Amino acid sequence: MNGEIQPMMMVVVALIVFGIGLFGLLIRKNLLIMLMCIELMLNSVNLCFVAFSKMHQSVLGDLTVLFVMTVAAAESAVGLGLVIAMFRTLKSVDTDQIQILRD
Amino acid sequence: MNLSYLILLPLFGFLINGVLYLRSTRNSKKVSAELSGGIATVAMLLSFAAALYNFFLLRQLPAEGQLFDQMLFPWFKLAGMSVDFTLRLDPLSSVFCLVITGVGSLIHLYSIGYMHHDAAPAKYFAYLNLFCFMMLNLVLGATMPHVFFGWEGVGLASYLLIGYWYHDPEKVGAGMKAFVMNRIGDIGFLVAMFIAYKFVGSLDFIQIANTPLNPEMTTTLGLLVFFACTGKSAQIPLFTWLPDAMAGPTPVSALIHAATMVTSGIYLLARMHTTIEASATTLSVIAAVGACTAFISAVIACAQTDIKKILAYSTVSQLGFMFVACGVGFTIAGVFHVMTHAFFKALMFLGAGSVIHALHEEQDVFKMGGLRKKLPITFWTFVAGWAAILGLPPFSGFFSKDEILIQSLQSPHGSMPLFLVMMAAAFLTAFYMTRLLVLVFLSPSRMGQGVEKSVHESPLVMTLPLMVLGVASVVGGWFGLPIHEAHVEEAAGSSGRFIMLASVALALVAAFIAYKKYGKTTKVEQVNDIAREGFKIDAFYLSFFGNGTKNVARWMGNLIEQQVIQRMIRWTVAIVDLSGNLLKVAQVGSSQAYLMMMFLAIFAVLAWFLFGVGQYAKF
Amino acid sequence: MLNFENTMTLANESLNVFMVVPLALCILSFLIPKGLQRAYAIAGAIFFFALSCYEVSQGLGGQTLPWLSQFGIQLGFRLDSVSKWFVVLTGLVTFIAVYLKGNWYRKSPRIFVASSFFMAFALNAAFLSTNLITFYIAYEAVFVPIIFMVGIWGTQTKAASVFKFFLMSFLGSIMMLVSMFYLIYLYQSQTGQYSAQIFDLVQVSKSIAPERLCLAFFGFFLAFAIKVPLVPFHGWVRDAYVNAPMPATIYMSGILSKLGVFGFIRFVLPIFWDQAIQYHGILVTVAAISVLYAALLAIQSKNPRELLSYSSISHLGFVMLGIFSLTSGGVGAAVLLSVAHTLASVVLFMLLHFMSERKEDLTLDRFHGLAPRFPMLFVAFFIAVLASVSLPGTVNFVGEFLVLSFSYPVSALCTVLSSIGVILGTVYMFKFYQYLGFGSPNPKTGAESVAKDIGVFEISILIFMLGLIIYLGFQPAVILRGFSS
Amino acid sequence: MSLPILPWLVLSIGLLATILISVVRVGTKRPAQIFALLTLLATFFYSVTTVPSGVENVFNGAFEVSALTQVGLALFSLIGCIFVLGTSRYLTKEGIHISDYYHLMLLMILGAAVMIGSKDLISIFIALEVMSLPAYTLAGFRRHDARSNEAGIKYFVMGGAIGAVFLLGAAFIFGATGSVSIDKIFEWSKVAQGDFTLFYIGHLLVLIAFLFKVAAVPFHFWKPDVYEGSPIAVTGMMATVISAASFIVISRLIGIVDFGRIEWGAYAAQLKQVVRVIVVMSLVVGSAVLLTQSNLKRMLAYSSISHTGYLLLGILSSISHPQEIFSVWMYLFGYCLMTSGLFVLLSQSEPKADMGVELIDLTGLMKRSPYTTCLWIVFLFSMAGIPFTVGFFSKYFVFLSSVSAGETAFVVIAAVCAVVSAYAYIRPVALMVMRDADPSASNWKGSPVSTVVATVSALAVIYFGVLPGTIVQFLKGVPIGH
Repeated sequence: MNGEIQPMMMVVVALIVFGIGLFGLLIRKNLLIMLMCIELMLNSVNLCFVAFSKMHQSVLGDLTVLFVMTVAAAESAVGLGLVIAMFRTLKSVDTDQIQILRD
Repeated sequence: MNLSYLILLPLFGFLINGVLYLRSTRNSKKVSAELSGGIATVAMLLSFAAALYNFFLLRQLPAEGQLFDQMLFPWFKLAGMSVDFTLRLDPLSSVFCLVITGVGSLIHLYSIGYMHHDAAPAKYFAYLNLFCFMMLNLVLGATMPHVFFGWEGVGLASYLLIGYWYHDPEKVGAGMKAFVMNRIGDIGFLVAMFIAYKFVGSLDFIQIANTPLNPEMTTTLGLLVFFACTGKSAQIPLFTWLPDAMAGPTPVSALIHAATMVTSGIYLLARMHTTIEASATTLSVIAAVGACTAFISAVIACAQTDIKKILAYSTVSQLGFMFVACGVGFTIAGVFHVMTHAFFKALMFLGAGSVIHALHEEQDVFKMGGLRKKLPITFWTFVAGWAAILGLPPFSGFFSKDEILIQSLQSPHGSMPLFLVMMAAAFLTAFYMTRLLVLVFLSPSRMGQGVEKSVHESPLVMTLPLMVLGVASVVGGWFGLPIHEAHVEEAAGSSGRFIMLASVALALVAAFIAYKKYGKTTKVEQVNDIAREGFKIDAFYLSFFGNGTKNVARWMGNLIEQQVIQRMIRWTVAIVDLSGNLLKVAQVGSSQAYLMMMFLAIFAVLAWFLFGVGQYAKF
Repeated sequence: MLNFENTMTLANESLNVFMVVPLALCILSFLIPKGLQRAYAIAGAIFFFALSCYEVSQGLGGQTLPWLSQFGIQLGFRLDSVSKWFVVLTGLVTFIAVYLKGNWYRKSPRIFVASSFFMAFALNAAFLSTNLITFYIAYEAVFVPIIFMVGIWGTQTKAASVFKFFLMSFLGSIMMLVSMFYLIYLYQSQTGQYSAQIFDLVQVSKSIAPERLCLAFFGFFLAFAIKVPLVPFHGWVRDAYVNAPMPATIYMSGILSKLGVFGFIRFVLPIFWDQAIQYHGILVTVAAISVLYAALLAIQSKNPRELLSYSSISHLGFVMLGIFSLTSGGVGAAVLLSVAHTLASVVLFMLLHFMSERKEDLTLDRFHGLAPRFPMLFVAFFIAVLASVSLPGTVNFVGEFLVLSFSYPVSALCTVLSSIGVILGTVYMFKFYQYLGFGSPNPKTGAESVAKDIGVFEISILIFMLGLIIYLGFQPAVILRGFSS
Repeated sequence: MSLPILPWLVLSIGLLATILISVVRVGTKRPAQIFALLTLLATFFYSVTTVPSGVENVFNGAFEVSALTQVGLALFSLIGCIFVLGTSRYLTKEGIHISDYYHLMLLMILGAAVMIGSKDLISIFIALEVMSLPAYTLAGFRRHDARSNEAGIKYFVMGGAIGAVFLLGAAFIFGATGSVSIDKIFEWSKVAQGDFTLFYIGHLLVLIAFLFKVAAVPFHFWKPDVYEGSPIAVTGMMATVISAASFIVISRLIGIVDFGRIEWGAYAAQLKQVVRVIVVMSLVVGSAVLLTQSNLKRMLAYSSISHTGYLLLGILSSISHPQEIFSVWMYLFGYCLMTSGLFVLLSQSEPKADMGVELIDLTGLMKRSPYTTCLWIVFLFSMAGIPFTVGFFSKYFVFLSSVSAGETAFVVIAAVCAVVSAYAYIRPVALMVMRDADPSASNWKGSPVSTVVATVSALAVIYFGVLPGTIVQFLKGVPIGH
């Protein structure tokens, strides 16, 4: 009422962002964009943590965000490495190229 | 009194001959018929001596207690069922023992000559001794399982001897048929034993006789026992094996399929006569079956051309007479007829054997004729047998057969229709027997040139038994049975005397007709095919039961086993395989498809969950 | 109630001999050179058989060794009047199995000998265990050597038959295992402790409402019905018996089937007495169907081994009829008939092996006329056939007669129907014998023409086995004594 | 001096030392291998010699040192040793025998070791990523093989997404309870009132993340593909270390709530339903699809899916009967033992270029190398659960526990599936024993060391199959955290 954003609203926004990330992950064929979508999902969760941190008046959530960001960075590094390796072999970063393993 | 020698001697004979035979197969030296036959015959003669000795010892016992039990060893004992291996000698079994060992010894002796040229006489004599051992067990056993032991044992020996020349599949088949039909009858014996165990609690004959049962069970028990007897004694419906059993050596036919084994049905009925006679239904069934068998097989016998087949059907017919005696409640008369029949039928078979031997295995009566001069001893002894079976006084058959005829009318269970059928059967008997005699011995010769020249009378070992049996056929009926005397006077009533005269007259008429018809025969006679083939009963059994079983089995094998059970197994495997392949479909290889499915699953879980917990959370 | 367990005195404490000796022989066999394997195996098997007989003659007994006692898995062993016969038979069958010559002594003989002794070990462990889990383990362990035997030395379509055998048996036994868990759980929920000892579980089953044990009963029933086998659980039998090498067939028909019989006696009847009474009608019907159905299949079969395999099913149907009579007499008779069936079928398979060594083609659609060429062999064969059709004078008759006598009072119809199996048995066994033995000998070719009759050692084995059949036929008290109380 | 985290420290220091030595001695791989081996041995030694009797919380309750975690670490380091020794020849052959392999492997083990001790959702997440990131890398370690790339990327994409799911769940739990510490959440659950919906969702999401790691159906799609594409040594580590660690965490996450309380009854019932469905699906898919596979690694993937089913059955019974969790530990122990042995044997194959090891390559192995065949048979029998192998007792206790927990119907389903999968395990045995070698079958040649390692594993499989008493007794006595 006083103009301050309600924590639950933040959570809803975070969920929407999560959904966007998920949607992107599911429909985009480019691996780099998929990587970014995963980052988006992780960041939406960060938003969540912040919101709940605010709700509970606790710093735990804020702290967690820091950890998550670190991990996300490491993850994208690994992911990029894998994508590069793939590009070297297949000359492509399209997920349609990687359907050899099946059944 | 020691009965063990009685049965052990043939057993030893069997073992010695068996070992001799097996040894001969290793060193390929034939054991001569004289040696093996000598051993076997001596064993049988000694056994006969023991039987005779025991018979006289038994006679010395008081009339009420003429019974002797000898327990050899306990057989089996389990949870209330206890059976011992016990030999029991009483007047009934002693008569049978005498017949078996007496006629048996003669036939053993005869076989030495008959089997002289056989490849392995030791085997033959081993089987023959085995048969006698089993037969003695059958008549001496004090309990049903013990009798069953002998019962199956004689069936086995019969199988082995019918299929003795086993390189001929037809003979093998005949043996198999005999054994299987006997076993069909054995089901009756087995179930009778189960019933006896259930309702009497013991399988000892005395216990069974002394324990009153309710009427249904008495009837059932009696009928089951009778069913067993129809198998062993070749009565309707299980009589078709006996004519085929003639595939065996002729002495075997004489011993097993005329004198002894086939009469074990009568023995069993006599042994269990208390139970049998306690039920009028059982009695009438037995009498009806016996009369039908007697008549039908007599008709069939009239149409046969094989000398042994004629005798075989005659045996079936005579057994029918005996069963009628049992069926009208005069088992004793049946047993008496067993004894006389043993003499004259064994005699005729041996005579037939002598003829066949002389004619080099020729069995068709229309290819014989005029043998009276060539085989004088055989002829005259055969005539004695013929007179006996016709029931001409004073031959033995007259006493036993006429008593049966009289009883079939006069006994409380007898009746006029029964009597008339029996008279008809007696008439036919006289007819076909005369036909046989005439065709073989009296009519002009129809033998081939080569055969006719080489015909000669058999050696002494073969004619001696013929002569002994010929004498027995004449005098065998004069003394009656030791257990029998009480009934003789009854037979001498005025109507009885009339029946005697009538039957003798009838026999003579039949003999005359046969003589007129066949006395001048010079060529093969055209006979009714239906009758010759035994009214196709055998063919019917073969196609209905034999092929029926085969077809059911094949149907089971193809349809149930292959199409249902094995297919069920295959289908189970196929279903598992198919479901594996179906479940594999989801594994499309695209990571985004995987992600899609995973997240759908997550949403599904969450949705279901929230809904579900909401349901629970209400409380 | 059937309880053989409590009335016995425990004298014999050295039961582990029954397991240790075959296991030692199994391990030792890897050290023996290939050429000596057969001699080693025969000597070892004779030693083992003699030792088994000696130990059994020392009296009944029981022994419990700790293993996983905290979970209720002890090594509990007990030699009672049921198991002692099966233990002796194990020794005997092992001897016959390793005695037979064949390609198993040419191609990796070590594995064959080791498998045989391992089989003896597992069988004895199963026959002696009083602990359900120990029993189950031994019961499963029996698969292993069979799989090896069929797998390595079997014929043509061996793989399919191994799978069929293994999967069906495994399905049954794992259902039994689940049922065992249920029983253990019931015991545990009542007393707070784990126990898989049969005595404890019998107590539990008595204190539980019968309907709660129905499914567990069917678990056990399925396992043993597949093992015995009872129709319609017999799908594996024909292929396994036909495609296995002869020693494996002898094991399967001679003693593996008895494992199922034994399981019914040892476990099903004491624990599931109420259920057995409840489903009595079904049980006897199944047994009677087994007798008739298998006999009919035997009649139509052209392959001697197939015929014998169906005849085995048929005879085991009689055994099961005895057990399902649910009387102590019936059970005693069933044990006697089991012994009888083992002796007869082992001899028959052994003779069939001797014959197929001498002549390749033994198809039962024409007469082969072998009897005059191998008289000794066919005399033995004939006696074995007589035993198989349970002619009086053989132990098979006494067994079958007693089984039927005891089952008649409780189920007359099924008993009478089963008796028809006796006729059918005569038909197919005699057909079997006649086609092989009778008729005119065919012209001989090649190696066949030099084939000789069986030798002295074979004859003495046969005399021993057939002598046993006949001796026990007149003195079945040797076995029945334990059941008279 | 008492330093509860000593084994973990040893492992971390060893990891650093291994990295350092590679930096110092660039270009040779031998030192890294030796250091990795020494590190693992030392870790194993310290973890088995210092098993505590109780539960010690360190780092402010964020980390737990107990018999369970200690034995878990010992097991992981043992598996590490097995793979370091057993697969070096394979790695050389594949051209991936480089120092980095050992660093990543040690890092993965460290991540797993930390994860099983973590009692904080955040440290669980970090440990999870420490374990997963090397795994993604290792999966794509055969850089020039498209299949390996594919495996790495698939694993990474799905793993990354599921990591976000875990984190979202953790956030929801944090939102519902105001804490990320498991102990504190447990305390909360004892007294909490009101609407738990947020917690339910969070709890389910974190559980699902780990169900993904253990490849429970329907979160199993990555497994067959990744298994097939990854190098055998890596697949082996994944199958054992990651699965085992994930199951320990699953049991911890299940115990996060005090199910004894009446308020949680509905939730427990519902959770059980979910797990039941997943159990049945895992068992059915695992064993039915197992039958249709011809690639050995794929087979092992489906086999591990079916093993997941059995393990979840144990977890299921532990929801209401916490003391039955020991059956899961026992199963994991046996599973790790036989799976690592099997992968070592698998690494002995010499596959044709660019092709996986097919079932057909096993034909006639009995003739070619009887000894290896015996080892194969031991492991396959153990997989099938034949007595006298540890696999039997693994199934034994899970089934017994589940029957005790009243899940008899599911035990019956599991038993039927066990028969189906037994068929699949016996089939290779049949190929090896019954058939003559197929001309196209590939060669099998293991280094003596790998054969020795496999032999030792096989002996252990048999030893614990005959005498499981000690280990079961020990696992039963392991104190249960929550």
